[in-house]
Amino acid sequence: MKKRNIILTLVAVLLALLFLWFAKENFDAYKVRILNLCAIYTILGLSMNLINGFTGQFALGHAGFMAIGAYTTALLTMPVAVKQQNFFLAPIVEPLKDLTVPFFPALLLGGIFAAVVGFLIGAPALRLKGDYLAIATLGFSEIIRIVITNAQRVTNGALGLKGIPNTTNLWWSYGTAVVTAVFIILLINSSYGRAFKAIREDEIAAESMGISLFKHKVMAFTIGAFFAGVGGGLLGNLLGTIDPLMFRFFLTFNILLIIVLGGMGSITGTIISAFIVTIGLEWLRFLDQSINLGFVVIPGISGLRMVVFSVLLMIVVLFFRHGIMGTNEFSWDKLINRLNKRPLVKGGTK
Amino acid sequence: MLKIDSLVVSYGGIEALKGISLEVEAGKIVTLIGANGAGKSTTLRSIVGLVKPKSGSITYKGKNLLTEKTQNIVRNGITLVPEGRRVFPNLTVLENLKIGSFTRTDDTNIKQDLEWVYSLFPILKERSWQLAGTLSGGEQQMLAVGRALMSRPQLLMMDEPSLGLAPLIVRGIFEIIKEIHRQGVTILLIEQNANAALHIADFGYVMETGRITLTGTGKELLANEEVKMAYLGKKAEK
Amino acid sequence: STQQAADAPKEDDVIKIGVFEPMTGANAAGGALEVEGAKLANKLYPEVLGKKVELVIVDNKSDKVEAANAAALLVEKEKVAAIIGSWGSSLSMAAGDIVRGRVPAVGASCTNPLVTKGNDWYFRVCFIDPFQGKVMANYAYSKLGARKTAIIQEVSNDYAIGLAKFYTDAFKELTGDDNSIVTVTNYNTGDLDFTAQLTNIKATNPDVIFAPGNFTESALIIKQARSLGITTPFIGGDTFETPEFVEIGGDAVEGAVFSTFFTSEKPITKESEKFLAEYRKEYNKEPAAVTALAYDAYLVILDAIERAGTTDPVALRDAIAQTQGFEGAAGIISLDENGDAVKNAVIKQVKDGQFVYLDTIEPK
Amino acid sequence: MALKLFLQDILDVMTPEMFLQHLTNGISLGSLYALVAIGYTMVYGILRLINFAHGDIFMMATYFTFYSIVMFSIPWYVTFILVIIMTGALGMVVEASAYRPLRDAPRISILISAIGASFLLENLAIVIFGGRPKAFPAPELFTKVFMVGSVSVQRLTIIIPVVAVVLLFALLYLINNTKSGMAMRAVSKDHETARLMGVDIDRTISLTFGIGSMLAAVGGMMWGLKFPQIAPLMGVIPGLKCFIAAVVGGIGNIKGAVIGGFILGIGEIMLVALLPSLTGYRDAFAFILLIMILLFKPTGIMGEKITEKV
Amino acid sequence: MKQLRIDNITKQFGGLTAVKDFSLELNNGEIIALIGPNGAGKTTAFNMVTGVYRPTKGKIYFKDTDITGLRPDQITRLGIARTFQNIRLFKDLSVLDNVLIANHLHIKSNFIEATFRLPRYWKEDRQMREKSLSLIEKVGLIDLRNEKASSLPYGMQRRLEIARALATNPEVLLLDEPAAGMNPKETENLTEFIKQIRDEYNLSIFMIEHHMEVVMGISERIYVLDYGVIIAEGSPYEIQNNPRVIEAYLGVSEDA
Ligand SMILES: Nc1ncnc2c1ncn2[C@@H]1O[C@H](COP(=O)(O)OP(=O)(O)OP(=O)(O)O)[C@@H](O)[C@H]1O
Ligand SMILES: Nc1ncnc2c1ncn2[C@@H]1O[C@H](COP(=O)(O)OP(=O)(O)OP(=O)(O)O)[C@@H](O)[C@H]1O
Ligand SMILES: [Mg+2]
Ligand SMILES: [Mg+2]
Repeated sequence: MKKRNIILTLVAVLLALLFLWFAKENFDAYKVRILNLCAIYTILGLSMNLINGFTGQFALGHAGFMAIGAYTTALLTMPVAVKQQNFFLAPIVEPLKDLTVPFFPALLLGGIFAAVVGFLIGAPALRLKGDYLAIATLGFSEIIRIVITNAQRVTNGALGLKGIPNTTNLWWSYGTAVVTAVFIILLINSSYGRAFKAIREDEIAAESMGISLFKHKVMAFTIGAFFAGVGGGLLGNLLGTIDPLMFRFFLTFNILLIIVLGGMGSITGTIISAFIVTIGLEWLRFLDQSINLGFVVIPGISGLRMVVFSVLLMIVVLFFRHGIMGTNEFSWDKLINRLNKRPLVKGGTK
Repeated sequence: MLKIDSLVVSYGGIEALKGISLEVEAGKIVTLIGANGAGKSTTLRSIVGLVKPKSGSITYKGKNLLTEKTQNIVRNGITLVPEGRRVFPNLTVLENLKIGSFTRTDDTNIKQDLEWVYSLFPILKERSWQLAGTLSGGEQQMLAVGRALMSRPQLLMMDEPSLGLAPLIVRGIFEIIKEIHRQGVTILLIEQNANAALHIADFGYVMETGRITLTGTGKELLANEEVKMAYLGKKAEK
Repeated sequence: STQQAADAPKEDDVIKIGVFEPMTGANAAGGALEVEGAKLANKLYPEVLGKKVELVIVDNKSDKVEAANAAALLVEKEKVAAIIGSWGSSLSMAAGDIVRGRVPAVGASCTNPLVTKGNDWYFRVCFIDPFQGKVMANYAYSKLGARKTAIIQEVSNDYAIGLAKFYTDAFKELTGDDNSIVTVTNYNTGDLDFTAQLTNIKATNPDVIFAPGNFTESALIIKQARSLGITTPFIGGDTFETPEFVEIGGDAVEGAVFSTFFTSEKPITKESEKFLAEYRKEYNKEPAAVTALAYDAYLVILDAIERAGTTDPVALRDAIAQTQGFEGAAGIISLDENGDAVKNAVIKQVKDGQFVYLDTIEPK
Repeated sequence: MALKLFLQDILDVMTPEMFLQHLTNGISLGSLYALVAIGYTMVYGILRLINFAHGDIFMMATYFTFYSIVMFSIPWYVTFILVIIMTGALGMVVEASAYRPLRDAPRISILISAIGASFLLENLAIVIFGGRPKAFPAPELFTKVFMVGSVSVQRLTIIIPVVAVVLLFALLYLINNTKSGMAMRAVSKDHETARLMGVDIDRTISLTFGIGSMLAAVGGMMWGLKFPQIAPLMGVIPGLKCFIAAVVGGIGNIKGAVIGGFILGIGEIMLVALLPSLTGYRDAFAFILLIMILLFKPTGIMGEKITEKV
Repeated sequence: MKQLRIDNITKQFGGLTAVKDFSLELNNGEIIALIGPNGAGKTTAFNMVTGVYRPTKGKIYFKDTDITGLRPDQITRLGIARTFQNIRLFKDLSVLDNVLIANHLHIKSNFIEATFRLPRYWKEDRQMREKSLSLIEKVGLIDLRNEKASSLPYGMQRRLEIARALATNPEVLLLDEPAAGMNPKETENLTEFIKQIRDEYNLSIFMIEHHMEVVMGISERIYVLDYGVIIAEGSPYEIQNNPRVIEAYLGVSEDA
């Protein structure tokens, strides 16, 4: 039983690798970009799911952590000359001016810096609960953005940054996504993960079982912030340009939407949903353009795409209230059983 | 008055009721007893329309209840004291009692009934301005019973009304049941304290894992060996 | 694939030009104005090199990530020959890395210097902030005789802070007084209440108030200033020139002065006249400057295709880069080494709810 | 010492007239926040739902007003009543389509549905009304300015607080002293038990939404009078600001919303007034205020203490 | 040495004094009970001992260490575990997970070790599982270990709550109305079960209960609380015959 699953998993991974290699060689830049985004949204969704889905803390600060990761990575990887060109209104502060480091350490530092800020925010904010926590974290994230807007000499303010090296490619984004997924899966299935879930289920009971709420909430929040920072860094280096407006709270909502559609507390759900949302939104673009049906041409209505997207979103929420996967995970056993149309044997060996 | 016929209820895949039939005659006290998870609460919840049965029928005074909404069932004179108290924590004790009479329009009688409930549970009067959420467990239970009485039901269904009450109050609760029964209210009672329940009941049903396994008058069931073994414990054996 | 084969020859008869604009989200209004211009141009000039020109309009949702996707879609899937857009410099910048080396892009109204800097595939038909800032500083100094300016800028808007910076530099130089900018106060995109900033400005008693920013906020600022009893003249940038600025501002914006790209009163070129006439006919209203600019962007591309005789990206890029003295609707366009247009600026004023021409300033 | 110097600095610049002007500005803005926050908080208090669509219903109300006055030339006093009714109906429609089907769903799904409804209204507005802003037709009656000493005051500055306070008391009466109000409060905690009391929860919630949306309509029209500019996304910022005001005051608490609105409005103005160099951080102020208050009083100024009995 | 010593604690909620000058001692290996009318303040007293509420006044000692005002998790770590009057299981998690979670407080590996399953964690995890399974076995839930906690019948949930509390390795166990919602038969079994775990795990047990069969059957000493004040203390026999207790709580003895 178990062996079969391992083999199946290995085969799947191999196929995925082959596909990536094929995509990298043969897909056009547009498709590659979308695939990259799928992976980046997966990372962001997973990190948010750790905080919201698994630990049950309704936090909406993701855009802020992404901003920190994106700015850190960008400022550390941009060539000196490009930085000079960017900061034409006010010169960049000294230590950053001549500092460039390779992508990987920069990305890591972006994550770490986001984690540090996450820790500083989480320590006081996680005393709050429910909607209060949500609005406070949303507030912190907006404050981060406003500080970035006003810190002209560090971040170039509203002008944003341009000419960030386009280092992010399929290997980087999928590599990171896999690392993130594996890390989070292992984490939530460890004793710490169980403690997170206990907090989600019942804080008072968890605390009475000797679990320090503060320590574990802050831990989940900080780890989530780390991966959000990494995701932000990847995104910045994919786009080649960032500015503070990118990181408005809409961005957080987008990620929230992904995890809710996928199912709060489901890793596979998040991954599936990241792909569906990203690709689906692009696919709907045909709605904005005029559609030629051969005999008539329906003129495109700009904005119709977003109307349809919102309607679809509502339909999915209305009909799959627990998201695509609920709190379940994909498993080979279930899939095979489904395929064989045989009911799952209850209490079977795990 | 109330008639249930081969009722089947399932939660997801699990069948909680596997086709039960029972009847409550007007003016009687009927009790349902059974182990944890037998499906007692599910039965009551089906009657008031909080769970939707898969099949079977429930009729009240000849009217089909299955198609009715909960609020209309309540308006028809059926009241449930739910399992686990379910007081409104953000309302005061007084408001909780008032909302019990939500469907009534006879204002002066409501005032009288309020005094009546206060006299049954003096502690509630003491706490009338306290938010119900901060009451002790037992106080909340009294409030839940009092709230149900405020609606002046014709059929009062109680799901473990003595849960968590001090012995003195438990006895009081059974007195109250007898008292409102004397006033002509029909009662359907679920009790873990099967001994006491069967003592006051006209009729009883024993449930086991979604089925009714025994029926009889209160006295018959009290005397039944199986019932003694399974539900009444040592004391009854003595 | 038989399908494709049948379609293939048809494809060759069409040259696609991408229009990459925000049609939803925060910048939807600006995007719509530019789309109008591009569409009108396409209607009037539907062919080049004997082929039909087709516009492919994509929505970038006022969102940087979407903008990059939209640009990639134009380049890769639609295989456009060139791209017009976008309103909003930050959105244009998102397309920068995507068009580089693939397809030339011509911005209409994106004035942030970073858009074209270091990217020889991005051009624009508008002048950039430094020039506009200088023009207004000059106007304030010499025409209004101002010696003290208060600035209220939209700090989260790259356009506004750029303009403010260049205004400040120029004004300080003109007055020779480092304290001639008496106060710089900020607001954020979407703010509605400016009374606190304005009350502070009032206390500094400036000769003129420079207010670069979005037209909606600017109109409200002036309106609130007037109701606080501030009578100081307001000056600003090209964003003022939208019908909404006057509609929302009402009486309050009477007398506001701003620099812009062209005027309908004194058509600069023949093309201006044509554009005006056609636009009025088509949309039954007065055009905004950015509409004319988007129109010009289309024309510049078409002109370059004609000169290059091909839509080969490199050839087309080089042809665009060589644009000199091209007569557009919004003035005569010559592109400099950065790909930015060098052209006259026009100064206008709001009078009786209309934009009235005051002066033309030549670049030096 | 440094603080003293700093205060001295402010006092040097700040004349008493200026201070009064700032204060007037603050009250004017704060009362508007308060007015909109009332509707927000009321819906929240009853449904325990951050109604993200509230700001968009508010936006719709301003468009209704625009079309009624500008396109159909209906006099403003008739328009105001019409708009209140129409917006109330719109709110009920939104409730019936986006929230009612999710009555027993997890809270987060309802939240997403709310965000979806908000997106939908915004995008519909863009498609129907166009993305470009329009000028709100403000009757001069409301916007006239008069001078009190050297302080200029708009008539609205008087009108809005009065409207806010009147609505506050009306709403308090409705919620605390009527049967529907009691039903609303019961529904807010426990749908199932409320049903057991004979409360028709669908009707109650629909009513709540209707009233909340009518309040949004009043807020929207006042907002339009003060900031005469309407656009499809105009509801986002008021939505957020007034939500903050509601949370500062203790979400769900109507009096708190009014207090929160005033604190936020006056605070924002005073920040810019006293610390002009920090104007770029004005929006951050709202959040900093929010966070400070929550850290010291985790349920807002007047918020009910959540005493979860163990 | 006393396992638990409560020294004159008082708790006020606004104007209401729920518990007033309450003192109590629990000896090693003892089972004691706290009874009293509804709303007397019993649960409140528990909440103060376990750190859920902070006493307005007074001190609480666990084996001579002052634990007043510590957080619940710190107190549990020291060796006091509890169950709740209204069952508070981790509803959506399995029976096994519920018990495993209660082992977490003793874990020495940090989250990195745990995530990457480094040897120390590997060992700890195995021990946790063994211990949890044996506890589950003990409370008779072994066949249901993979079921969701919320799908268990009420009585089983109570047992699971006790198993979960035991998994924290307590020396003192606080049980808040363990027999509530059980029928007399089940109550009898529970009584046996409590005795059994006391002996097996060498516990001192402090419980609140309204079922007199349980209280009188197993407690060595009983405290009676009324309106927040101790009105009696003594052996079951003494309490049963104390007129004040009969008046306030038990009522005239009649066979119920
Ligand atoms: N919401 C639910 N979801 C899934 N299963 C449920 C749900 N409610 C009850 N059940 C299951 O249905 C069965 C019957 O439950 P019910 O609550 O009716 O029993 P009961 O006789 O009232 O027991 P108790 O004495 O514990 O109150 C049990 O197996 C229970 O686990
Ligand atoms: N958080 C709180 N806020 C206000 N009052 C409270 C709070 N918690 C408890 N009380 C009050 O304190 C008193 C004691 O409550 P407690 O729960 O300790 O009673 P109890 O003895 O456990 O009763 P029961 O046997 O009914 O469970 C009650 O009157 C209750 O209303
Ligand atoms: Mg039950
Ligand atoms: Mg208790």
